[in-house]
Amino acid sequence: MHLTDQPIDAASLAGRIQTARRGGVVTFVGHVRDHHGGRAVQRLEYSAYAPMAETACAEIVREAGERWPVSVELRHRTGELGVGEVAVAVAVAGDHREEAFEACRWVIDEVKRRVPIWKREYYEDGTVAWVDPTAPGGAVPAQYPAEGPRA
Amino acid sequence: MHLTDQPIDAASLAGRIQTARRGGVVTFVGHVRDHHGGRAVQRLEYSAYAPMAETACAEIVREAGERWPVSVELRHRTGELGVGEVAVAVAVAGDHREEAFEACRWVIDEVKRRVPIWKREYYEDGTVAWVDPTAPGGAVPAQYPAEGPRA
Amino acid sequence: MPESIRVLLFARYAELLGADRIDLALAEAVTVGDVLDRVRMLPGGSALPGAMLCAVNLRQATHSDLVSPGDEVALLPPLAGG
Amino acid sequence: MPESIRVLLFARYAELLGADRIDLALAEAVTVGDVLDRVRMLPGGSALPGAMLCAVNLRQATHSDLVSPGDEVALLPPLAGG
Repeated sequence: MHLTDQPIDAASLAGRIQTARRGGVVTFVGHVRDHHGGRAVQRLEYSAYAPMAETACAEIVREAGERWPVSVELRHRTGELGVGEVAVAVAVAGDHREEAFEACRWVIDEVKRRVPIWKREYYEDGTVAWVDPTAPGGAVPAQYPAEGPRA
Repeated sequence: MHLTDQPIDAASLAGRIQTARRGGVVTFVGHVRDHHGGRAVQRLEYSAYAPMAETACAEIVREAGERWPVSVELRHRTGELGVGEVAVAVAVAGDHREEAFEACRWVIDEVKRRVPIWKREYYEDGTVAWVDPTAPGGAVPAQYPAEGPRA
Repeated sequence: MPESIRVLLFARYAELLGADRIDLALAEAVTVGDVLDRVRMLPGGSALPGAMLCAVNLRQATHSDLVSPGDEVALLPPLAGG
Repeated sequence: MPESIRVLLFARYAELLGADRIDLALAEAVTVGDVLDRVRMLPGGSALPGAMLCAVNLRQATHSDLVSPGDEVALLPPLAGG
């Protein structure tokens, strides 16, 4: 399973794939930032179309292993997260660092492009928005406030 | 200090630079591999021109921070290492993943290019060689065997 | 045999419609675009954007793809994972 | 005032010369190339390669750079860190 509502431990993720042969390990860890579009973020909530997200993650991991001689681990968090928590982690182990860097970068790019996950941001000023990379400012106001039915 | 004769903990290295603002963390960890140039590696020994190596590492870290808006941590192990142990670790935190990936890749490339560190490999067949990326096969036989004066 | 198409709505789209699941009664195969037109006529549906990312049975689909009773159509707001 | 140049040898070069430090008596400024020529005349020195990476006082240097008594010249085998 690539989606989890539990804290992600990037170090143990890397440990799962590093072997005596695959000595170069590149890890990307995305933490919740305290700002977005000029607004102070207090916390956020990830929701997902879980079965499709799992399928998409599994395909990305498989395709990375076909494109490069690497082993890949991928985890994406769901649910409520505070600033600083790990939202996503990708660990890639290869015989050489070139392919590990390339594959790791490719995997996180594909996760953003393909995996049906959405992010609801709660700002310090009490407003709430859905993150939308295609919208001006990168977010669209949410209909319900922080204490609404989805909070 | 960037050189250490103690085990390197890549996770704690990443933790030193990740902040609420710099949420994208890319880490490269190089582990001792069990093979090189077709030979089975048993263990190896890193030696360094320590004051110059420290100076070179500090310059690389400083230059990375000038080229990209990132924070960088770098550690290189010295002394005897077994297969699987961490030889080198680079952790880079940035506001966005693009610059973290680019800077991390640049730092490890520069470490290999500039830092005066040498690697003596001990093979399963009892032979010993100095790793030499410029030599055919990537290594030059060592004058003293495994149990010689430098072992 | 099922005689409806299940429509799943996520994130902002679920908010706009006030529902995250709608079963549309349909006796025969239609296109994804036809399904979207039906959803737009529901309360809140007019606020949905003109172009939407869609999936049929967990795979991304185009508006001209056919769906049959029993299929699951998902309306996906702009992705924001990672 | 020091009247010698300290030459440091590392890794395989230290093995070839059987020493990791050599003090060369020198009364005046010479080039890095001159220092290398002196080292090559020592026992084992003829096995050193024609071109070598060098550093003077912790900075990479070319064979035409000048060194003075008190300077530290390092002969660096091909780097193998990382």
